Amino acid sequence: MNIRTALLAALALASTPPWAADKITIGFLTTRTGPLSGISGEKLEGFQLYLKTTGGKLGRLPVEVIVADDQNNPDAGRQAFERLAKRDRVDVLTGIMFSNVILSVAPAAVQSKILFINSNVQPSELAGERCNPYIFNTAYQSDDTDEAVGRYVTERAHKNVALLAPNFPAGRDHLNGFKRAYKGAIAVEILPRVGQLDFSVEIAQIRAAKPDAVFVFLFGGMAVNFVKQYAQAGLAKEIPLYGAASTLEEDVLRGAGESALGMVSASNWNADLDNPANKRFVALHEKEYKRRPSLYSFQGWDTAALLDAAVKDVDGKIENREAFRAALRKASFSSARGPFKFGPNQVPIQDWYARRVEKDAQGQVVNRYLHTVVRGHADAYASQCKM
Amino acid sequence: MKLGATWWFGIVAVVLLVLLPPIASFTQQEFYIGVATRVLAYAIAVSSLNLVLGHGGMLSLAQGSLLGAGAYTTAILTVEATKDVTFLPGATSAWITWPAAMLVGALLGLAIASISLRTRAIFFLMITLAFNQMLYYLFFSMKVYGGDDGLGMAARSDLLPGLALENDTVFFYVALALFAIFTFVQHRLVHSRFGRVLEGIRINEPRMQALGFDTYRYKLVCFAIGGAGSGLAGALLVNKNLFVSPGLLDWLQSGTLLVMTILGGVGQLWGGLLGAAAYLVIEELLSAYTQRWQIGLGVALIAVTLYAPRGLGALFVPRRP
Amino acid sequence: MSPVLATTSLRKRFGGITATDDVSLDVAAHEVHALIGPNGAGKSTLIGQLAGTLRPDGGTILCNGLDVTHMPAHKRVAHGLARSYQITSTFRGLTVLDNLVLAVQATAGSSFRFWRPASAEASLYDRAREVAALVDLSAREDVLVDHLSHGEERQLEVGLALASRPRVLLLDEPMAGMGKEESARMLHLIERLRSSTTVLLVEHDMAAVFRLADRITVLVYGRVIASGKPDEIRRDREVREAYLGAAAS
Amino acid sequence: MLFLEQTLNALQLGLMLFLIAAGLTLVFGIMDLVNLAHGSFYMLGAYVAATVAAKSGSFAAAFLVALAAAAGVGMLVEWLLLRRVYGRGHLSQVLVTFALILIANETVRWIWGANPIDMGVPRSLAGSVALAPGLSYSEYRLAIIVAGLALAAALFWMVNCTRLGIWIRAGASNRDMARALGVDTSRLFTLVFGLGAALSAFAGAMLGPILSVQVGMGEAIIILAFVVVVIGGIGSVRGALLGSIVVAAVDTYGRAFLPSALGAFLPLDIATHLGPGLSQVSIFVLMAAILFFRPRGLMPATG
Repeated sequence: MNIRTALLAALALASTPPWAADKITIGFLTTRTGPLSGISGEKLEGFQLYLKTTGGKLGRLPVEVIVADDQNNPDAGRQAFERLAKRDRVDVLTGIMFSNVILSVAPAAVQSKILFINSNVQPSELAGERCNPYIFNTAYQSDDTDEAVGRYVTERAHKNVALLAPNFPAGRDHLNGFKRAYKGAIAVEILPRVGQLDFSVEIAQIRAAKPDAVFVFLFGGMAVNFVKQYAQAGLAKEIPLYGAASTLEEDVLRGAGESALGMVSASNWNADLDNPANKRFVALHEKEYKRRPSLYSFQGWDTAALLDAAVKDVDGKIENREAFRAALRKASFSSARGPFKFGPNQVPIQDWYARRVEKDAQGQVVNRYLHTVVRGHADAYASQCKM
Repeated sequence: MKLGATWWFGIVAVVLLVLLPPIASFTQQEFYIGVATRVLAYAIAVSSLNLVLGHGGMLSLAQGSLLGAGAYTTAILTVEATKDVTFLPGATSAWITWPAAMLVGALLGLAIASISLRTRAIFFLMITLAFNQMLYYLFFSMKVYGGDDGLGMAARSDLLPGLALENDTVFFYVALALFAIFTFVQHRLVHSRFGRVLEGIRINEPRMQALGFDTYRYKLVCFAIGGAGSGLAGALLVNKNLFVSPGLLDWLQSGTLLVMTILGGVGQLWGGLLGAAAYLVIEELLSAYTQRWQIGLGVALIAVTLYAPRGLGALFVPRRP
Repeated sequence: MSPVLATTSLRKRFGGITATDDVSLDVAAHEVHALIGPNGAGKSTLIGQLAGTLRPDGGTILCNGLDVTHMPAHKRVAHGLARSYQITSTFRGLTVLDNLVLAVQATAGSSFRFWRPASAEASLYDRAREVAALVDLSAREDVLVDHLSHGEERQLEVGLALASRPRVLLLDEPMAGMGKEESARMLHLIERLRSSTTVLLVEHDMAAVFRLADRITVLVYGRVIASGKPDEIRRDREVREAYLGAAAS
Repeated sequence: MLFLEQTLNALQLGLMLFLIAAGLTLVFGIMDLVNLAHGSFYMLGAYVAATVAAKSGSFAAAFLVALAAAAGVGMLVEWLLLRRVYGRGHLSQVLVTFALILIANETVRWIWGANPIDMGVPRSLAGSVALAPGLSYSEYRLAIIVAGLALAAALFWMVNCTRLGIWIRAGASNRDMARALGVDTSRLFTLVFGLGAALSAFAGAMLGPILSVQVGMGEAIIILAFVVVVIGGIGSVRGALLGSIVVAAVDTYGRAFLPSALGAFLPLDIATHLGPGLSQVSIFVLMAAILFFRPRGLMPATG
């Protein structure tokens, strides 16, 4: 569907006058090649699922989604964005998965006055001093998930925790996020190589440090590798494992299977949250795609819902950027995650939920909601933003 | 001097490129000016690899790291200039940061080659891969310059008071001018005494040593010149995107540059432009239409290898005398 | 007059085999000194050590009084030492003239020149044509090396060595694989070299050796068993026994 | 105790690397072919084994099907495509095999989808066994070590004591001479390439349960395999074994003990920051050093 519309857009564009807000064009820049293209594909599915419910409209405006591939590479991502901005003249940009592409594209989006709704993790720079009226976030600031887990681990009275995150600057930021909320001692801090395959060495170090709990920030293939190997080393029963949202998300559960049972993580959304918006979303998703939604498809869905409400508020007149931005800030829509409003830096203030990996009635490995760890949580960098 | 096919092809290519911006802005497709600028930047990098591989006979996987190092040099100097307290003398003028990028590329090239040249053929490929990854991890773990999240630049380097690089068309013509100069220098180089010695070394290195040439030093200088070219390409790329990330130094990037060089035609003067243009245009066109574009790219590369063994460059130019 | 090239107790072993066993040899100026011996006597190994492609295990090599024993191959050319190869080693894909220009370029100033096209330097081409004439290849200057006959390529082989005006020329079996008429031409060429340079000639063609050589050294199993004028060598019993047999009687 | 466990880990990584490197060095040595796409057979092996194991439930069947599939695809690719680039030198081979990586990744994504798929550990080997007081080591990893050793022994037996082995060693040391002596090199090449693919697939199937079976998993391990082949010396299986043990040891001990070792004389936070960084480049520093002193690897098979 979206390939054909991409062709139509290119042709129609050359002829129409520069400005007639009879439709809203969304640039969906995401990673479509390489190992992590799976989860970015789910984000697009969530977004398109919402459009199905509104008959392909946001507010009263028909929607046109143009998909581009950033190949998880800032250089290629920048060029794909320029195609969306200059040739396809998109009104809104969303969908980017990785922080290095986000940081490469965000300044260009601001410059060309395109509203950038980052539906994935918000790097600390964009939440802090380089925040901007044109940049919104519908997910969370990268360290929030670790902070929530830190709070929950302290609640559970763990005294001596081992930490593990990949050896890159963002990895250490996540560990600092955990340390902000965790009050106990750190048994050991291990920084494996990014893209590492075998964690037997690190698992042996954890066993030797004899912690009473382990906190891990990993994602994608690395998370699958670690969870599998941790369970096989027989540690899963002895030392409880806590992870960030992405470490135990749906894609990792599908890859790791039963090895993830009993592991706990904290997220701003879970499939079994019982609020009407979420129930409708999960039901529609399972009917359409025959599988449970993941955090990434939820992020796509919620971003579409936000846009729908904002376009309704300005009654379709999106060419008035200020009014459209104000409508977005108001965020008058019921999010599937529960209570939701924007902080001063346009990063969500929301509740965080602890969840454990268990087998559901049909024997499927799922995340089950435990309880709400914190309500109305704002990210730690909001104060640095002078918007 | 009778203009050989190489020159005719060159003139046609340059004329087409000169006319591109006016055509693009007329049809409201300014986007393709940006694409062409990126092709020119890559063409310079591929031409310098062409010098190292085509004339120096050195199959290197280190070009990505040299290109990335040049980009980082320009970005760091520009960022340092905006900071008030700094130990590094910052500069935003292109007349300082771009030559600095070339110098860093040349020096790193010299350092890598001085050790790698002890090995031959496929071992040389692997040892340059090793150095490439060392540089990659160096920039990857430099938290102060953004580490893996990359480093942004506030604005493009300033060139001349009247000439603002912010304007994409101006930046395109600057890139085109640099590419033309680089190609002319490469042409002179290949036909100079130094170029002749390189060719002799590529054909029969032991005999060249018996004739009295210290072949090690010639290959070293050739690799350094290649490094300088890659550094310049890096400076252009970081200016175009106002952003650089360690991903630019990864070995897959070096691999892509190697593929472009082979695609364009090893040892062909216009191989760099052809290889870069072919690869990037295929990538741009195919990725717009199908998510499976990499299969198309793979099939195209195999087709070129089987049916145009000496690369695209050779299709226009008869075999060299 | 001090020898142009002299080795004192040169030794080289490959594992168990002693390829060069305590060889002391000297070559006087403008002399054609032939080095003969059966296959596997260590002639090529000796040439390799003189040219610098092999590192001797012991002993010294003096060239015009300068110790070049451990000097890298490319530096020896500057000190007047040049060599040709037993197996032809030229630059395929280039013309005869370009081959010779490359050789001339090695000793005509630095080649770290990046701007001026080499084709514009007339001096290089003049010298190259001079060498082409020396080795009777003037008529074949613009022919690609790939299209030369075996004999002509051997002549080019010698030409490449001559390009640097060497004081000592090491010729490794220049007549190898040549027909009657081509050998005669090569023999005549070496005779003409006598005036300008000193030649250490390794050759199997006994007729040529006895025609050309001022002195002959015989190498067997890496050791020098005899060295002297051609007639002395012809009559030397030990040499005849070990090597010449019927040919010398 | 920790040292013993890390040594087992090193041995396990070493053997897996050996399986991949052995195939690579044979193809490299005998056919003088730079095969960047060797990792794709590793990926294929993991995917096929995961699918068959999920459907049939039996791991033995999964392995056999994986090996057969990889060998089959390998021979087909060699026969159809690679045969035409032998004489062309490494440039064209780099281009063709780079293209094969692109095609293999996309095809696997087309068939199995983009997300990692799960390959559980066989029920019988799921637990961990107490090797020594306080040291419980995963049964499956022990199985990997045993299988790796068994296959290494079989490979050595085949290379050293069978007719095919003589052909292979002849091809490795001097290809033209082997051809002159009547070795039907075209059939040998196809066979060797199929064998290399099967070995790589076997490693993929073995590691499937502990690693993430995902698109592009081949590229991560292929660099390590090339490092092993180059350190060990091209064309020599013995060199590949030595190389894989050396690389695995440096990588494992570097990751395990370097941070704490640095901690001894560096302030703690710099050590935890520097240690992993250094261990990250340790393999590449090792390869550069070895190549500096032995430009043709530790045990080149002449050739």
